[in-house]
Amino acid sequence: MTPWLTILALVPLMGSVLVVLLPKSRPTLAKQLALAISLVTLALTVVMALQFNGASSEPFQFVESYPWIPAFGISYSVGVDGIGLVLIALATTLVPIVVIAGWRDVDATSGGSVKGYFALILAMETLMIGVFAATDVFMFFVLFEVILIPVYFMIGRYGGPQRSYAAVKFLLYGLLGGLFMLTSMIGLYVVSAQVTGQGTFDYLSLVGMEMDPTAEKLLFLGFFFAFAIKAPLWPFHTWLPDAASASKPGTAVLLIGVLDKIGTFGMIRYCLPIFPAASEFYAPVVIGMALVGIFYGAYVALNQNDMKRLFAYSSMSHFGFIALGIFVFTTIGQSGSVVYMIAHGLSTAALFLTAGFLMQRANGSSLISDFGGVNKAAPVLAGFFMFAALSSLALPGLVSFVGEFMVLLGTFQRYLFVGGIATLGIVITAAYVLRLYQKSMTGPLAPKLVGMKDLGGREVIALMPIVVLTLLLGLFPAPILNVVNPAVDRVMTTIGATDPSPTIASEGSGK
Amino acid sequence: MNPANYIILSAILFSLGAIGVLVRRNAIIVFMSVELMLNAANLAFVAFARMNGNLDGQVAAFFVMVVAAAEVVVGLAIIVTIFRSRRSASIDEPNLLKY
Amino acid sequence: MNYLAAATVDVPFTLPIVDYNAIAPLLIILVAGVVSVLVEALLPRGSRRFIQLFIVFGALIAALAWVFTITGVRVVTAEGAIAIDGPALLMQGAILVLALLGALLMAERSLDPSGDVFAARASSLPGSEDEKQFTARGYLQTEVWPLFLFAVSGMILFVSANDLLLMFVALEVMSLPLYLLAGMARRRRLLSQEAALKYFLLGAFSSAFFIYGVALVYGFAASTQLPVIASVLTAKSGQTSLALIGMALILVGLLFKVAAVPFHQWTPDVYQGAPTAVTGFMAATVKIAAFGALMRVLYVAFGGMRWDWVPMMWIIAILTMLVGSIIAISQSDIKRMLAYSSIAQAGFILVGVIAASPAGLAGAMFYLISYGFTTIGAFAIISLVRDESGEATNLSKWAGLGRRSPLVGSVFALFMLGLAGIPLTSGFIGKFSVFAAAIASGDTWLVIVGVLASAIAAFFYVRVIVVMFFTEPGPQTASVVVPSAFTTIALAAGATVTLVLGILPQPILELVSNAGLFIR
Amino acid sequence: MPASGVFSLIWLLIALPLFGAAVLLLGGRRTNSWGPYLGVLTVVGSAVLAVLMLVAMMGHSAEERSVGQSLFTWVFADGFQADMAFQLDQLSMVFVLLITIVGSLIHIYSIGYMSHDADKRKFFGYLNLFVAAMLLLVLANNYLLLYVGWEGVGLASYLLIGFWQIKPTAAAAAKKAFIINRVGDVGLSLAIMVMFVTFGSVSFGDVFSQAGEANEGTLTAIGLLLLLAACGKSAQFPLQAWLLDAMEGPTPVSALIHAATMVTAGVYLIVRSNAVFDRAVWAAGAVVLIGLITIFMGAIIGSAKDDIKKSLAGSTMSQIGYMIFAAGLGPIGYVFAIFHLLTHGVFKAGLFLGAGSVMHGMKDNVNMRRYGALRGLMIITFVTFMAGYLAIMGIPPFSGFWSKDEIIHAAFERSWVIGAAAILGAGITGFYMTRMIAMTFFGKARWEDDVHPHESPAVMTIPLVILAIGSTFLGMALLFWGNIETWLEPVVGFASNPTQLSSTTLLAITLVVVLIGVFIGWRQYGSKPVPVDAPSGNWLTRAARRDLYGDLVNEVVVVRPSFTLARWLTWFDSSWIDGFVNGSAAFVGGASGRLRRTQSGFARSYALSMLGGAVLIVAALVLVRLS
Repeated sequence: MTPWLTILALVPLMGSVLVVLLPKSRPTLAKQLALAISLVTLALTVVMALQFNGASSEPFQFVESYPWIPAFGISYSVGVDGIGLVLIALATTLVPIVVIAGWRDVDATSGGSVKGYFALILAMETLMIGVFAATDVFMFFVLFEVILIPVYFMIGRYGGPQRSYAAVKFLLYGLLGGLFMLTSMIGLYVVSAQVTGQGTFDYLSLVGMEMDPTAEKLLFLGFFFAFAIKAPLWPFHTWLPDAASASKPGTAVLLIGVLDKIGTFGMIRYCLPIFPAASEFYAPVVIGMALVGIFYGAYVALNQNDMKRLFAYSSMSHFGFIALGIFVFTTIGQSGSVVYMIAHGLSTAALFLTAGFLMQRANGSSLISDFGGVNKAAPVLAGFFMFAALSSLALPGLVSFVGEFMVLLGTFQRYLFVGGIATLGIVITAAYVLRLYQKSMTGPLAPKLVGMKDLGGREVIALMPIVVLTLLLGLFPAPILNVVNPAVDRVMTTIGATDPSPTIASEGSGK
Repeated sequence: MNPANYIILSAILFSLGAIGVLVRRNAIIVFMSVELMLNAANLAFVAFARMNGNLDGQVAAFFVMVVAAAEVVVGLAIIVTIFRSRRSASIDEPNLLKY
Repeated sequence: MNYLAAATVDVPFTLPIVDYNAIAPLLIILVAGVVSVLVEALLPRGSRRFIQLFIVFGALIAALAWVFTITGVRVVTAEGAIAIDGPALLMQGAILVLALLGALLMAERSLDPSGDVFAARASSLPGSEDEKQFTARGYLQTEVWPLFLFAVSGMILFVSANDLLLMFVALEVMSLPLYLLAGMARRRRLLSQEAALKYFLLGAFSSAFFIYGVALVYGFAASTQLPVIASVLTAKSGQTSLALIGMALILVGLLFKVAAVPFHQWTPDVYQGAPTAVTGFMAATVKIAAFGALMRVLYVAFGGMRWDWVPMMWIIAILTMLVGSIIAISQSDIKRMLAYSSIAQAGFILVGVIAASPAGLAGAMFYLISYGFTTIGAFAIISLVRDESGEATNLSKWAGLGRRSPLVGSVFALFMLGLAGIPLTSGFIGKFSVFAAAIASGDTWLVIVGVLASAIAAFFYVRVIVVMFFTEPGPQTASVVVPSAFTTIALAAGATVTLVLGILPQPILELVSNAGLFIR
Repeated sequence: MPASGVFSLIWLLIALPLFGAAVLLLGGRRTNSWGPYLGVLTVVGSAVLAVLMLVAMMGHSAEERSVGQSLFTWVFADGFQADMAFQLDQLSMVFVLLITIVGSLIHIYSIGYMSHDADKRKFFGYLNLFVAAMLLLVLANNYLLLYVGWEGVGLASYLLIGFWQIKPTAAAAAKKAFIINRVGDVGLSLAIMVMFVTFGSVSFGDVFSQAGEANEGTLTAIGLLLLLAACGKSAQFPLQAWLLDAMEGPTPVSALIHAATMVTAGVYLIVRSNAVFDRAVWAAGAVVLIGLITIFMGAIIGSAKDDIKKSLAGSTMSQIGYMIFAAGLGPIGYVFAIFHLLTHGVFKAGLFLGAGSVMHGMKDNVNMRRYGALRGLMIITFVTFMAGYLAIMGIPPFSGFWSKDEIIHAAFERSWVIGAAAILGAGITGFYMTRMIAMTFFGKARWEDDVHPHESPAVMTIPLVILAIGSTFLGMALLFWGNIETWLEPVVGFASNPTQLSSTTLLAITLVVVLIGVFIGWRQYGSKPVPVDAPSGNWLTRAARRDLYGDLVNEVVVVRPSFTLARWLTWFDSSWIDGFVNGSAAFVGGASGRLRRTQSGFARSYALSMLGGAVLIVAALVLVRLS
């Protein structure tokens, strides 16, 4: 059997090392190498995904397991289910896009090391693949924490004026969450040692382990806290606007588009199956947080004058939807959440990258008030911006709609009123997204933008795949749903949740 | 005389030494206060040796004396050095390292 | 008369049984120390350095090799005064390896333009004519080597002392040379001397507590041997007040050495004032030695009184973690910051000590080893960053250093991340081990405090990275001196171990858990 | 019935304009020269295809006229499935014809109207996108897919209203339209969810066949939610405010989207869901009420506006009110709702395009007070406009007569009160349309000096002529030749009760009321000179000029509170939530600053703390032991 996941993770890692080893005087070569590596990784992902058997009854595929730190029952174990697979695919898709889009983001004159930036991106790719592929809780945690470091450097070294503050805030917030998760994880290990006699971090052994209910609740909290910070859910979100506004667009794409998904991924992969009773116990709280987040994020976004901060708050609102779908315990909701994760990754990428191109043309300003009338001066840019905005507001026909609707439907299925209220969120989403578009793209051309150029070939090439994927998956989401649905079914079986059945059908069967 | 009284005496000596360390400024005297504390320990060792009926305590006292002598060597060297550079043996004066 | 008679009575003298094989490493270092003194006294100045280095490295390597050959030995020897067991050997080995790295740092001569980081003659007045002459003549310091060797021998003895009295002796053998070494900096002599004075006075003060505690325990148990104390404690379980007070005073002495709050205040001053090479050596090895002794005393002698000392140690551990982490935040001198960091780290190790379980012991030892390598590496780098006035330890001079010297910056960043306990560094596995042990022993809340303290601590480690990488280098930015092979080797070793123990810790984890428990 | 023959090309109906849109929107400026023709061609292609399908459909018996085509499973999860599948039945068919044929005409007209615009390919791309989305809306065989078309047309409408984005008002109007439509979409979303939770499916077939088993409360909820959706899309009270602003868009857009097709989607939705409304009396009642309110709101607003397009927009609201109203009447009304929708689609398109033609000749001035006496200068426009005028008022035998008369008739079948209200509405229609005609084509010329009115080119007038012919004859054609009642009956059902009044009496009353309206309108604006500056008018006029305060209400009730909340939350976020985060950091930092002072540098103070620590340890140990 080919060790697909290991190969997949190693390729960008080696690429990262190679890029670092290049001489400083050859920045273009570094970029080209990074692009080539990321494309190879993408190709490998595609080949791997084609071999994935959606109908398999195995919980994980492409499984590899080697002892790593046997002293603590830790192993190097990887494997993917449908959820992990699509998230890996998202990561490996976005990396080359970010590389192309960020081709000129860093140059030697601005003091940043070009090869460093691209090496960090590749290193991140490795970690992202690993974190979605890990089937050992410890390994997951390690990658979960380590991934903070490259992002920290990417924000802190290559970011905007507030980068130090943002980077430190990001790192400390993430570490704090991680440390609580560490405590819980150790607790889990200790419990597993008491239950099975042999402490283990193996995911499949931990799932379904009998635990003392109180302990389970406490352990759940540790994990959830880390994920809630990462995702970020209200009220643990304030690092995100700062991080987003201080980052380069490419960094922000990887950070919000992929990295933050680790939080929601963690909830569905770890919180629910390992702590089913606690998840159920805390579900109302989480749903409340998610619901508040949906509206809170949207309303705050309505009042932002900084584009990147706006996107950050908008993401927070979207993460509310994702968490909502996960914690309503319906198949549709959870499948929807996973689709939403992909969709949000794509739409975030589109938003940040177009906004990034726009900002480059306005001397780096990201203030909405500095823009206006772009539509006339740069119709292609405005067109992509429009598309990104529509993707963000979940226009039917785009993949974000599939995710959002499934989440809402799944929620509604379980909790009528929660679903009903959450649905109202789509109005405010439209309000802030279109307000942004109106203020930045329409009307007379802003003085700062006089003489601006429209998007060039490279920029269009970077954005086009996102557009195509968003549309294609919106109209034909089967590639995602085919692999995600079985995985979600498994989660539902593990936690012992059943979907509510339609009233008519249930009455019919009752007769 | 009850050997326990020697223990009390040693405790008093020890306390005196400790207080001496706290209240005196001259490094030499501070150092001597520490020596007083060591000697309080010696007294306790000897008294306990008597009470316990074995010689270990007495041996210990000799060890402590030797150590104290070594400490004197090192301590005086340091104090003298600092006296040479500062022209003062006050331990409050070297106060560059703080916070 | 009686006395005379007694003297003439032929008391049968039994030769004490000494397992020379087991204590050979100690003897090697001690003998080397003595030889080193003789070299210093007899040989001409010019040839001393080479010979001293030969002796030092030869002795360290020989002792280390011997430690390797006697792994698995578990004996109590020298009439019950010395215990050679798994943990003792492990910690001896660790001390020896770290001492090797420390020696490498101290042997470095290409950093300071005048040739050495140590004062040509420690007793000479800073800035005096005397000193200038010495410098002009190119006299270089070699007295540090005998002191160094004696300190190492003290440490080796300290971790295997099975008798409180011997432990006291070891404590002094270890400490006295360090007091002197702390005062030998070539640059910033006043700071160095002040450090030495403070270290000495407070060290002496703490050892007075220690020995008085020993006296009280002796009064209780009629013996200073740890296993005997333990057995007497179980026998006389009703009336242990004397032992209790004695233990408290002994702990004061030991906690002083590990730099636990509230006995920590010497640490920042000494770490900052002492020559950086000495600080690195001391930070790494004294911690191991002191914790080794602390754990032996607590587990072997006072294991039966666990319920007495655990609550107290809880409070001390919490205070140590929090105070160390919090004060470090506002430090602007990097050596001082690392001193507070070492206080905080002591707190984390105490968490493992408090677990009082095999896992806790193993975790604490792993932590000590990983901390030792990381910290020695960090100080090695500090010794490289210099400006015209010597080492540039103020953080403001580190601005943009990582951009100017990416390699040095990255390695230092690695050390900082290691100390912060980021996964894939040894610091993380260390923290994980002690926290795991603590939770398994039911000390969950202690771990939660530890976690909070780690988060606070992360801030100042990370701040160094911010300064090095995220700020633009300016005119005040210090430059990085290219070191000779000595420092380079130490640095490489520190970095490698920090990384390897983070990624593949299994061999060392096996080592620490196979070391087993202290022999009783 | 599965699709075969020409019906296997149902997907192509949508794909053709979609392809056009894709080419035009992705092709960029280089398509500017030939793009508009491609846009026209694809829509005409769809229209031809639609006619072919009509012919094929007429060849089948009534029961076999509904054909379905399923492409693939679209969204699915355990227990949920929505297919990418189409259903072409009699109802869809008439819509497809309306959309493609009127769409084609408007495309052709736009070639002339937009000939000078630099971004015309974009315009045609959007129009094509609209046609595709609208076709998807009416062809979908399940509610979720319908939703795609539903928002798709909303998007196209948004893009087209804001087509001249350089005008801030246009951009604002576009945004407003989208957001208000989104409120309606919430209704549709929730309706779909209720359907799924109730029936376990969202396809038309499953929902309608099981509707009888659901309890009335559920059906009422679905009905009301669908009504909310319809209100949004069809600009019915209380979500009417966007339509008037939407007139910022180019006039062909107003004709196609904001008169003929998209705004009628709400009617389609309600009629399509007849199985639900038939069993939800309260929901149907609400539909009638909303329809009635809007009839009058629209009419009153239309009577007061001086902007010709806004006046027509008010009229559109009012006429759609009629359709909604009819749809709420149940089986007696569905057919006529659709009937009126079709005739209205044609004559209102004609009126809008006529208005566009006038504006084209008047340098894009929309103020009717600046028109006057144009009948001689724009003969074709005038004549075609008159056809629409007569049609909308319901003067026999123009097409509006037949459809409106049937609605009024049906209203009387339900109750004379709503019947009377419907007649009154028709009277006001007479008033405002006469006012429009009088101000535009009669009276004295009130043009500004630099305006030189002229007739539009043939490419614009030919569609006008075709639409005028439609306005004249379509009603008769559909009623007598097309048998619209029997055509639609298999889908929507049909029932009729005799009324108390004979149809002749009703007809007479209606005509009299309309003529009274015409008379008042003529007396006010035709026989007297029209002042160039509007007189202040009475309170009703003033209110109507301000859209009956619709914007004010929205502003006060929704917009301002939202922004206040947004500002407050932003403040809360930075001062409290982030304040807490930064505050804890500052707290630790402050603690650090204070704690480091304890490190005084004096060895003796260190010794004191050691001694204190020792004492405390001893004391603690002893205390623990004693306790």
